[in-house]
Amino acid sequence: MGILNNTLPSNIATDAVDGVIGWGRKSSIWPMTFGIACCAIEMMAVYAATFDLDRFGAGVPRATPRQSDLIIVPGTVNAKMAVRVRRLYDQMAEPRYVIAMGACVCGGGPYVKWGYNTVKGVHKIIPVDIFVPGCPPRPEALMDGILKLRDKVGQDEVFRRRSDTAKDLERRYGMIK
Amino acid sequence: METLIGVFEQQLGLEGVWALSAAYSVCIGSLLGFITVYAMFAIWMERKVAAHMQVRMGPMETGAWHGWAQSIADAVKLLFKEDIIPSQSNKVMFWIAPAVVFCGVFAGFIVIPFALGLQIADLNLGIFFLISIASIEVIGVIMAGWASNSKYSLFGAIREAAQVVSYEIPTATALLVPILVVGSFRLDDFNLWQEANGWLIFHSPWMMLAGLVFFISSLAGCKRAPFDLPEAESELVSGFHTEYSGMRFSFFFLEEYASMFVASAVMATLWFGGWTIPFVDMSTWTDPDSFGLSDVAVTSIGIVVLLAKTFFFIFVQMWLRWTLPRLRVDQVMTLGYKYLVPWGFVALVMTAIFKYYGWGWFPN
Amino acid sequence: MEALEMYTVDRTSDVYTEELRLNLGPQHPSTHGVLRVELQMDGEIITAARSDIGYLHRCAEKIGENVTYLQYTPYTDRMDYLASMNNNLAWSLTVEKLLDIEAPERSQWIRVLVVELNRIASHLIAFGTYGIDLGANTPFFYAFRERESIMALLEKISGARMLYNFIRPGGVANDIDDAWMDEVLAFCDDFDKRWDEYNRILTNNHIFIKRTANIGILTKEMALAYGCTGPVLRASGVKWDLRRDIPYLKPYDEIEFDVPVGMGTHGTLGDCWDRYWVRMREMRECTSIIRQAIAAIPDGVHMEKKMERMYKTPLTPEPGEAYMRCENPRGELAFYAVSEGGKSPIRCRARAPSFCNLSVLDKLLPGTMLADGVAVIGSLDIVLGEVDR
Amino acid sequence: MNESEIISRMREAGLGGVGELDTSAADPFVVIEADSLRAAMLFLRDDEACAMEMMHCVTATERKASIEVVYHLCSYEHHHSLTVKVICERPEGGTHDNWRPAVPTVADIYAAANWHEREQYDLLGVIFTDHPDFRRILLPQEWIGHPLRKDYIYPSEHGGIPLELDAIPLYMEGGEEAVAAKKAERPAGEPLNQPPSKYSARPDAGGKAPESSEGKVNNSRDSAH
Amino acid sequence: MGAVRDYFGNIASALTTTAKGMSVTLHHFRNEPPITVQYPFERMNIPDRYRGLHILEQDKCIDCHLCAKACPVDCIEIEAIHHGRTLEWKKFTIDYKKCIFCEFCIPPCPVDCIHMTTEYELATDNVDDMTEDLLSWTGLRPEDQFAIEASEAKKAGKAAPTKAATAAPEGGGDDDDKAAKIAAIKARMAKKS
Repeated sequence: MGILNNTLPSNIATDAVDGVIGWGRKSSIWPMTFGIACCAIEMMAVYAATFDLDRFGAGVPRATPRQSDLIIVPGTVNAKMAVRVRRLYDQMAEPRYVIAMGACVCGGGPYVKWGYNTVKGVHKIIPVDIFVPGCPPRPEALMDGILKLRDKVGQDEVFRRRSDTAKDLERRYGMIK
Repeated sequence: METLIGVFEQQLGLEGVWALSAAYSVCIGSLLGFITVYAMFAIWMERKVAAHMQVRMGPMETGAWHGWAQSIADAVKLLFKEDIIPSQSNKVMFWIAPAVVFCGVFAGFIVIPFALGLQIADLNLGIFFLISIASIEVIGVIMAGWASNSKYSLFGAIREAAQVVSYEIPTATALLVPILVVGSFRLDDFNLWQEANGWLIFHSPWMMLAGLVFFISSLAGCKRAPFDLPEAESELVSGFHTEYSGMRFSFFFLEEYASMFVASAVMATLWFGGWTIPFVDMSTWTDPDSFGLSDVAVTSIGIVVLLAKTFFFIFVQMWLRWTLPRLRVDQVMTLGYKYLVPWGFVALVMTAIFKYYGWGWFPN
Repeated sequence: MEALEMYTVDRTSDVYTEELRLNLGPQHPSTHGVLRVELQMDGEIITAARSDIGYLHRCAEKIGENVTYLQYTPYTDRMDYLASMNNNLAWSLTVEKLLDIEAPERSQWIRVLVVELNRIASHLIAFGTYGIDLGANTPFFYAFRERESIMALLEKISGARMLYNFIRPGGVANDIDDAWMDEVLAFCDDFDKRWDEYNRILTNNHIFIKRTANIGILTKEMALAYGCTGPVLRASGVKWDLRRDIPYLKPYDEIEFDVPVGMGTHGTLGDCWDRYWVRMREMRECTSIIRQAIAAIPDGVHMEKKMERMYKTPLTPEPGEAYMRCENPRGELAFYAVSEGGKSPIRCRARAPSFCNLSVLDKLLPGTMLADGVAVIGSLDIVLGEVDR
Repeated sequence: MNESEIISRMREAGLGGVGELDTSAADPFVVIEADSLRAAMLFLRDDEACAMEMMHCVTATERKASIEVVYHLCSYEHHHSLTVKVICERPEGGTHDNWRPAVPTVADIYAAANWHEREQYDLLGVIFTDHPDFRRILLPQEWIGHPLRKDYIYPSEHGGIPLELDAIPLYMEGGEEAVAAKKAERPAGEPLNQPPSKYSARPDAGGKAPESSEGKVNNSRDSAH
Repeated sequence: MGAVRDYFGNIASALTTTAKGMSVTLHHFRNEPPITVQYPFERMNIPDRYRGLHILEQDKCIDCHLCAKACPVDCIEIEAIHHGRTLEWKKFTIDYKKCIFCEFCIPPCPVDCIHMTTEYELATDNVDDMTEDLLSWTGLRPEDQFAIEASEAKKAGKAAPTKAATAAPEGGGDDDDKAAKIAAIKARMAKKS
């Protein structure tokens, strides 16, 4: 696929193909089994029967980063863990998405002031698609984040050229594909 | 297969090699299509079954009705996912391992009689072929595990090798029991025999034992819980396919469900009458006197009967998976060598005695 | 990565294979968070292990020295996030000991009620994730179903699902009403039925017993030497429960309850199955405690009016120090607060039960198989938030 | 037994360096001199009447004039407990940078103390001499400083991981303007995402030769581990 | 014969306990309906006491900063200029990147003007969106202006201006919404006590 990525103009055919791919991607976001702290328990609650993330096709937690599309970072990332989070992200296959779950990961949370070794927001380490603040966010709030991510993923440009806004974002955050 | 070649030769006027290759293409194409559709359905079914056993809903939002399109979405996504080949891996092996794994199972499909005469290769040694071809999958798994250059993958591959090789003994022993009674290696003979005499499972208690032994060892052969050690998620991350992503990973997924189908279809054919309905002679249905059905209709009924039985066993496999904890690697070996192998032989010997003296519930 | 030089391998035997060094974690499905264990493997058998913690170190003790006594309560929630009520209780009792006050009687009973509910919720997670560790996924969902009921109950009185910040120095945040207590009783009745179901699907399963019995045997001496507490200690045959032996809340004196200890039912005393079974039986004891507490709860205030001043003006205890031990689901949590008369303590130490229970892991793992290693880690039931703080 | 009986029993056994019981705090404690700590601990563990089989907690507390190491011991057999303190006086001008008190280890007497002592070293820089496995436990091995000391200065990054609230994300390689803006905000001469200059001359790790931290600052994130 | 008994005992126990476990899962499969709350379409009952997003009754607030002081994470930022008793609002923000929903900002308030709603959805794709502005207006409203003028006039000993300028506050719909929420919170507070 590689060479055709984002090279074709937007027309009916590419729109349709991209639409189908986007539908596939958004309907089957497999998260990684990855828990750090308190928020991981609420993340488990999202997989569990009461909320059941599997309804959106996202209930196949994969243990290995290679097969997962989404890394939910649930809990404080500190200096020791940040290296690992970064490596996990690097090991994931494109397209990959990141949800920052919880206040700690969104911007330091309760550890923002006196935390000598916490990373104040995982967006300092890896590019984040959706932030879900809360301490910990309710399972519904995380699902809300995942739904927002689905909307975002559904409009991915695969063969079409990137829109100007996407390019602008890329330039701003230096997300080199 | 022969029929198909005949059709191509006579109706389309193709000759020799051309007819053969055309027939091959049709068979392979239809089989691949069948496996893909079946695997998608089975994956969706597994998710729904698991969900309802766990008091939740399972896929709901993809596709209108109960998430029926879930597996299609998964396939689309996996198709367009980046294919990572680790830099430290053995690249050639890494590439071909999923194909080798899939080939082994795929070849198993060609001897399964879906209905009367609907069989791609009507081999005289059908069961023998099945047992031997199933071992190819192990080679692929070892290739995958070794080529990944990851310790977890290696562990998974070695576990798989030990497990599958060990469990071939009880599998083969258990398969010998119906062979002993029917006196043939040809799979369609079992269907015909059972059409006339009733299901083999009710032949004698020893036949039931053999069926149980086969079922348990086929679980191990398919790497299904409680024997899912090669990919044990809580121990080995993902086992031998830890480093695989995208489409290559989906081949392993496909292989797992395809081998479930083969094992269940063999179970259904050998012990539960395959495409036949007991004590009903389906070949008479084409007579204008009875039902006057066309050949196609009778074949379709046969397919439906076989699929129903097969899916029952697939359901049982899923049911077990979502109930039982996983065995440890030495316990798997213990179960294989200390329990299944002896009991398989007991079943074999006792069935031989029963057959010799004509005992059993419907002696023949 | 540092090598495990401290362990020597027998290379003198005839059959000698190369040993593999396996890195389990910090991202691994069954390390219950971000524990990292370096394993030295001889085939499937672990020959040496060294655990590496600190991947969730969140500076809780430094924060304790910088925020006021009251403001620290939400931070204690985040240590053992599965049993935050219990952590709140331990911290509140420490502050009360420093201030030399006692909470009103009704609040003590409310505390017992919510703490025991939270204990069930915490053990349910241990039960569910232990099933997943051993490959049985379904018990996890059943456990979470009951846990959600507890979450809903506690949410009704505290306003949060997980990190409650409900028990505060001098009492509890809100009062409870009779309707809520009826709901709790209904839950207890339902839970006892579900408990039998858990045993049918997991506890008595033959494979489960074979996977856990005689694995990871922790002797009584070793448990005491390593400072293990809670179910881990009790499973080794020590009948010690702070609630019974040093009642830190009045109601524990009046309530009758049994302290389950390991009996070596399916193997040696102190194996994984014993630890698991002690937790399971503790859940039943909890429901019995809750029933008794609801029957006996007196009228009164949930917090003294004068204590509510602390929301506006920070508490300033006299110079001194207090060490308060509490029985948490995972063992004895102790807070050590040193006051020099200011708004915040000058030292705020948490003695985390998981920290001590985990320290024994390196000794339990060698000799077991990789799959058993997972079972051992699961049976210790650690919470990394508490280990690393 | 209560605390005073335990202490009188210790005196009877001829243990030196045992101070008076201080009952001013909620939990009475006894101060023991560092030299006689190990003997006292051995006695407390092995004596039948004391039978303190559990080391509950080891805490180091930094006060203005000293660092105290507090041992909480308890006995499950006799239901009693004892708090033992070892006080290390702060030398003249002793700060985070130049003073690390030393206390003999009790890790071989109580296995539980092993991790506790490592933690106290990690967070407060108390050196437990002859400890069998004396490394940091919570923080990364190459961490600079002991954070629970009162005069600890927070780092701005560690091994390439930014730890400041307003740090620039690692992947923001194209955002030059942002980096430039951040640089402009800082006092001149202080490098971006580098530890403040106060760190540079600090020796680290117990007993090891001091390394200059300039060589340790690692900008590549992969080589940190 | 212990070994033989073990051998057959293992078989019997394995078969029976497996069957028991399977009966549990089958019972759930057949008899117990899913308990799932299908979130975006159905919602759980959020209890009255739920500690969700904050809401401010701005006209009551006296800019005393007690809530900001009580906050353990310093996530509340308040800025206002005092004109006598009238306030010219600059800023009242809660940084949900820090907020831990501990409720400590609620009890210290002397005029009971800050509350927590039962809302929780905060997901966003922009890191700057997580700081919530609780103000309905900034600066001075016309009636504030009038009040200031009145007090100044009073101070100067002159007659007060007669008419207060009435002007709709900007974003009226939003304000109605807010008023309804505050009313709901008041109702549930009354129920609680």
